[in-house]
Amino acid sequence: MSVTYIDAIREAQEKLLRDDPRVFLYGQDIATFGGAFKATKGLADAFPGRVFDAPISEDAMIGMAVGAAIEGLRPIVEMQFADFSSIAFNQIVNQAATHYYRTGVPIPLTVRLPSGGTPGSGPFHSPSMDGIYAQYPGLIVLTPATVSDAYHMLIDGVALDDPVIYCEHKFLYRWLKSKSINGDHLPIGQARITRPGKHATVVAYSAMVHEAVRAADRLASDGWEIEVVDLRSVKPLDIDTVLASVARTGRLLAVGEAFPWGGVTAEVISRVTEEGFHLLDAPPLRLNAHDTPVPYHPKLWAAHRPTPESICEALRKLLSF
Amino acid sequence: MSVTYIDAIREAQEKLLRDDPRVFLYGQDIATFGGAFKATKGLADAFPGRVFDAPISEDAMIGMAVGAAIEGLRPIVEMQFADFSSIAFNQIVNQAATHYYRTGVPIPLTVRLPSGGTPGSGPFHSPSMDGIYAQYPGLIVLTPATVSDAYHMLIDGVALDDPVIYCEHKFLYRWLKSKSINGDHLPIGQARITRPGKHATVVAYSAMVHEAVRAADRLASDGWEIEVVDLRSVKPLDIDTVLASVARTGRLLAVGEAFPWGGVTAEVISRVTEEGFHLLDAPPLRLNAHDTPVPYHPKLWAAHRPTPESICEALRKLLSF
Amino acid sequence: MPADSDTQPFASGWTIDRDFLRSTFRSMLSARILENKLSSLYKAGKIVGGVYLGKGQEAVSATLGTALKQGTDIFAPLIRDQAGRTAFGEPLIDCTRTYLGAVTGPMRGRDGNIHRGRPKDGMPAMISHLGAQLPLVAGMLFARRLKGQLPGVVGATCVGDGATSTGAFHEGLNFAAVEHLPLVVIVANNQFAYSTPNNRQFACSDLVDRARGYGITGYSVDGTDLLACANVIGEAVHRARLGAGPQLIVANLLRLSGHGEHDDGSYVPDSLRSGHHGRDCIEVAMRQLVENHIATIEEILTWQDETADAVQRAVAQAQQEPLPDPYRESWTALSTSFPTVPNTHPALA
Amino acid sequence: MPADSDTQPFASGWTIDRDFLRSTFRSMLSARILENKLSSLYKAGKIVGGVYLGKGQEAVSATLGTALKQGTDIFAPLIRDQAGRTAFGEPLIDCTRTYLGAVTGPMRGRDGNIHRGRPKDGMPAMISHLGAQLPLVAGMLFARRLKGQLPGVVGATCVGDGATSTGAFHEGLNFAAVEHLPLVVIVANNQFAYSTPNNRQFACSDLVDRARGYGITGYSVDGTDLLACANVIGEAVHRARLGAGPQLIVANLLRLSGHGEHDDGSYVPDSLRSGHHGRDCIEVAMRQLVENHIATIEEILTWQDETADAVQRAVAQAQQEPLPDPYRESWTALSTSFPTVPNTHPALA
Ligand SMILES: Cc1ncc(C[n+]2csc(CCOP(=O)(O)OP(=O)(O)O)c2C)c(N)n1
Ligand SMILES: Cc1ncc(C[n+]2csc(CCOP(=O)(O)OP(=O)(O)O)c2C)c(N)n1
Ligand SMILES: [Mg+2]
Ligand SMILES: [Mg+2]
Repeated sequence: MSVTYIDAIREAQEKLLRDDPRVFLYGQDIATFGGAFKATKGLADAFPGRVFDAPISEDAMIGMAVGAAIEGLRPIVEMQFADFSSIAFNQIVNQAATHYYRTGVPIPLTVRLPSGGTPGSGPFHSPSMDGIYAQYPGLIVLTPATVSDAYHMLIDGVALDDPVIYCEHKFLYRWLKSKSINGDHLPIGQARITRPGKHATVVAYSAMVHEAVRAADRLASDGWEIEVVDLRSVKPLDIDTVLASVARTGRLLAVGEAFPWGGVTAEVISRVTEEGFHLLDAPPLRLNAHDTPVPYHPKLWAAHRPTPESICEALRKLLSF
Repeated sequence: MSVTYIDAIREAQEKLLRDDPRVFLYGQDIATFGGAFKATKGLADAFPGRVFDAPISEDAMIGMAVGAAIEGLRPIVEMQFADFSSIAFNQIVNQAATHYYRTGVPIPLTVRLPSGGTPGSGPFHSPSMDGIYAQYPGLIVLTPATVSDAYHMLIDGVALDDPVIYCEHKFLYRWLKSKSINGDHLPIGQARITRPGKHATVVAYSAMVHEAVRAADRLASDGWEIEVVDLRSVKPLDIDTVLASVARTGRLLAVGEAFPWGGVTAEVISRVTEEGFHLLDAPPLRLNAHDTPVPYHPKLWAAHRPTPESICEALRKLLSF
Repeated sequence: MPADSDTQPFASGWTIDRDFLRSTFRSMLSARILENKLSSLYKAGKIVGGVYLGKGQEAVSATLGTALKQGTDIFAPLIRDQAGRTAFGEPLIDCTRTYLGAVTGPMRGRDGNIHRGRPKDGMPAMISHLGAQLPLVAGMLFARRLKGQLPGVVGATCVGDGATSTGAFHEGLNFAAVEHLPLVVIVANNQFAYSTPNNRQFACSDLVDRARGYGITGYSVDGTDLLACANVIGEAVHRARLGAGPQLIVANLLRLSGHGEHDDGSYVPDSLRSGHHGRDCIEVAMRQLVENHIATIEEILTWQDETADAVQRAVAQAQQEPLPDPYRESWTALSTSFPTVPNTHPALA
Repeated sequence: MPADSDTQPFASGWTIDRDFLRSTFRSMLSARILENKLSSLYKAGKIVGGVYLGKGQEAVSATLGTALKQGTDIFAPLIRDQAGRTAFGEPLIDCTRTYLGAVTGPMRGRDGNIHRGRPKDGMPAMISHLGAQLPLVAGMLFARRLKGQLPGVVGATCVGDGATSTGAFHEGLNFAAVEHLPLVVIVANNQFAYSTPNNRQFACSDLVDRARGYGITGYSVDGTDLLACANVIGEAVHRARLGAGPQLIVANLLRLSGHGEHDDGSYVPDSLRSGHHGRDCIEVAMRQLVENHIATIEEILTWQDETADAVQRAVAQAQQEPLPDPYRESWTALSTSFPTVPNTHPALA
């Protein structure tokens, strides 16, 4: 018996619906159909009147969920793909994110964003919007990389009183399997040392954690011990764990699947250089996707984002300083 | 006779309409009324059939402008306030920005964003969205800080074949005056050394350039010579000029008015640490706005963004390493 | 969750009584006097940012506010709804504190002017983005249904003619229609959106023609006529309360001020100002009240004095109160506080 | 810039001729055969991502494509418009190259499947976000007007029932109405948006009821009936060309496939499938052509063979062609290239 990442997301929602009467699910095709990725399969049947199909109105979907959150409910809204949240952008960044600061009334809304690339998904079904939403005050941005995190962080995220952007990686949906849904259950806001090491630190999140681990495995045969830190949440960002790791390794590579300007890797590096400059034995490096839309063709797609090869290459450069 | 920053924007549009029959202006209340900030005053009269009032439909405004750009025209779209572009977000980042990569047909569209805070403008009429748009491949993001740049960069931006996000700072509109509209006319993509110095480099853009210069002036009385670099465009980012400055000063402070997570200051610092680590004699520092919506009250607003005082404080810290 | 009845219009049994009209009129008067004061404060430089008035729109707004029940219903006011706010029960002091930025106000200086509310008391605080409150109110109603608290509840919001062009308006209204929610939307068609006239905003002959496309009931009303407003808006609210689904009311009138107090509204042609839409609804209402023996001139003058006093007091009080202090400001946009985390390195664990 | 005539419907003088129907039908047939092939390729794992078919919608789509003039008009196809694309003149090879990701195709492997187009030839390449092409086509028409090239031009796009719920649809159609642009919008109401039925999408009795709210002409048509489509869609295009402003056509039909080829569409009830909407428009059209002596069975069989050949060739050719090579990819999203700048330090200048 194994559990996939998408199973974990489904299980978490099932548990939330079971345990918390304030929770309801809202999204396109999520009721009878169970969602484009089947993340809500069977839940409409199991929880009548708690799972609703939405019209193709992303802006209204979030607007309505903010209203429901004001009323004390805990909506979980599924965007069919992360990109479609661009249509709900105003409601997310201006309505939901500012509400607590302005009125003192928090908005316990969770937006599920099926994120990241898969072969053949193309420019509009692949981007990672973590670094966009994290720029806005008032949002929490979660980026689970493991089956257990997918489960626990969704449950913990829904329990938070603030709006949560839950970035679930589509590539991990069925590819990532685990024996059990229960891993070490860290709190939101805490990074994880996924793989201990001593020669360099790779900070990654979401699907890139697995590519980083692969790269680290390869370099291990050359005797390099690479530490991989999984950020888990990109806002809040657990810079302490990153700094502690850099303190041990003296070298930092930040890897992300998002576009290369700004974003998580820039935030990590500028925080580390500001707070831990003296810890660095070499220039901190960054590796992101190319600065183009995510291409459709699998060959282009595979080269658009960081790969174990390109991570190894960056690490070798880092280690050679 | 003096020219204000908003005069320069108006003059630039007048010149563009005069010289290039492909240019037209589109936006809410920009025709007879001349725009909420009067950036298009008199232009509808002077150029009949070239300046149009739009319905309150930001998404359609950009969608239509992309269509017009496909047809070879050069629309300049005024958003009434930068924040309202959140409603056009999909058309900007998914339609306009991806078009050239996908189809080979460039989109010479300019979106004017009245950006940044002024006292009493509050959460929805103050944000700076430069760091949001710069994350997207396919967009050029300009942030003029001077009267002459406001003029030349709008003209040069409209001449580019790619979509340009032109961030004009509302605080500078009438506050910033210049003897002449013609300053040194640098090309887009090149930063400017606004104030030469040798002890530290402050990288800033838009309204923050002036706050940085003020801070530098104050520290001058203590004998510190602070170099101020005005990025002018945040994408492309002229890291060479920044590196050359850091090579001379050994110290870097990046200042921005946007929210503190990610954004321009993070991009600058991570590019400098990656490419010029050895140039740094001290940890590079960052100064941004607070991580909350931009507050309404002038007292809160003034403290929300970097000030000459907070820049001085950061510089003293930087110089003390 | 009770099934709502069908969307067909029906005789709702709505009637207006004396008290309704008297109360509505008092709110109209109160708004006018308060807003005149706000305008002076703005012109004297005591209010920073902007001041946005509802002059000429008081009959529409106050009728809606009076027809709604504070404590039960939801009212999301927009730019020109001072009268509706007062009628719904918002204390004057919330307004003056917010405009003056007092830290004691509901927005604590963090947001200003018309961007105020008390969401937990059924009055959401508008964001600037037009149309955005529509789905939000619909969502509040949706939540009430899920909580089993919908029967007898109405949610309402106002927008302008310009706001009907937003995608948010469309998506929100369509959502409310699909869910058959008791949402009342008033479009105050004051002929202009800022400076933009109706003919650059829409091409239908009457915005009420939109109702059918959503499968909801639509009404037109003369927004300068209190009795007409009381009839039509009252009826619409009543029907929504009885389960007839979303109601769209288009009120025709004119803004008797600039867009904000920085604007002289000189783009409004004199012919419009001197025409029917340009009537001052307060004068019309006063005449209606007196002629129909609902109130006497003397009573009205007393109300006027009482309100003027109340406004003075609300301004004076707010002006004495503390302003926000950046050094005491928490500078956090989250209600959650994340503890700094312990070192998690396995080797150190 | 010529003033367009008013929005009133008028007798446009549109008549269908034999050639129109024959040509439309050939495009329908071609689309069906091509799409069957695409489906097999997908199921065989030769196409990555997804395959989205227009089965059951060919009459509507092809009629529109035939009524438009390539080289003059604008056509922005959506998900289910293979037939319209072919009718408008898109070569089969553009389709197969794009689905197979060949670098020779119009999207050069950078985008795939239905996200293809040749914007400079009047066929914009759709983005995924539903509704987004509406304002874009309107903008192309707006530009034609500014260039003095609008008279006689039509711009058209198709959307589904689900896409009518988007803000983009509303804003785009309203803009086109305000500008009185010759925009033809077909809503292919195939009863479902992915799995979501009409009653979760809108509450009006017929989507055509929306037309009046925009002040534009609306039509309903049986989308399974080629003759009806030719009449109504032809008329609408013709009227738009003559200056009657935006035209909204709601075509009622059923999607005869899943949402994409990964989906079996099992949520569509049998009663719908076996009802009138479930008729296969190709069978209906074939009968109509034969019964009205517009084409013979023999001709149709020949067309079928010719198309099957053409499809085979287009697939075979695309399969032989080079795929994109990440090492040759330019990896730039801008057409501008910014030179690296010289050092600008004043001390060094
Ligand atoms: C989405 C959006 N775009 C632009 C604006 C700027 N703006 C504020 S009020 C206004 C005019 C509103 O007109 P209308 O809806 O008719 O209301 P009125 O002011 O006439 O009451 C505009 C354009 C805004 N607030 N929201
Ligand atoms: C704005 C937006 N939201 C969600 C989607 C995901 N999506 C793709 S097709 C589809 C259903 C479309 O339904 P409809 O408009 O009726 O067209 P049909 O597929 O039935 O032809 C959805 C929800 C999208 N493409 N765009
Ligand atoms: Mg108005
Ligand atoms: Mg459909």
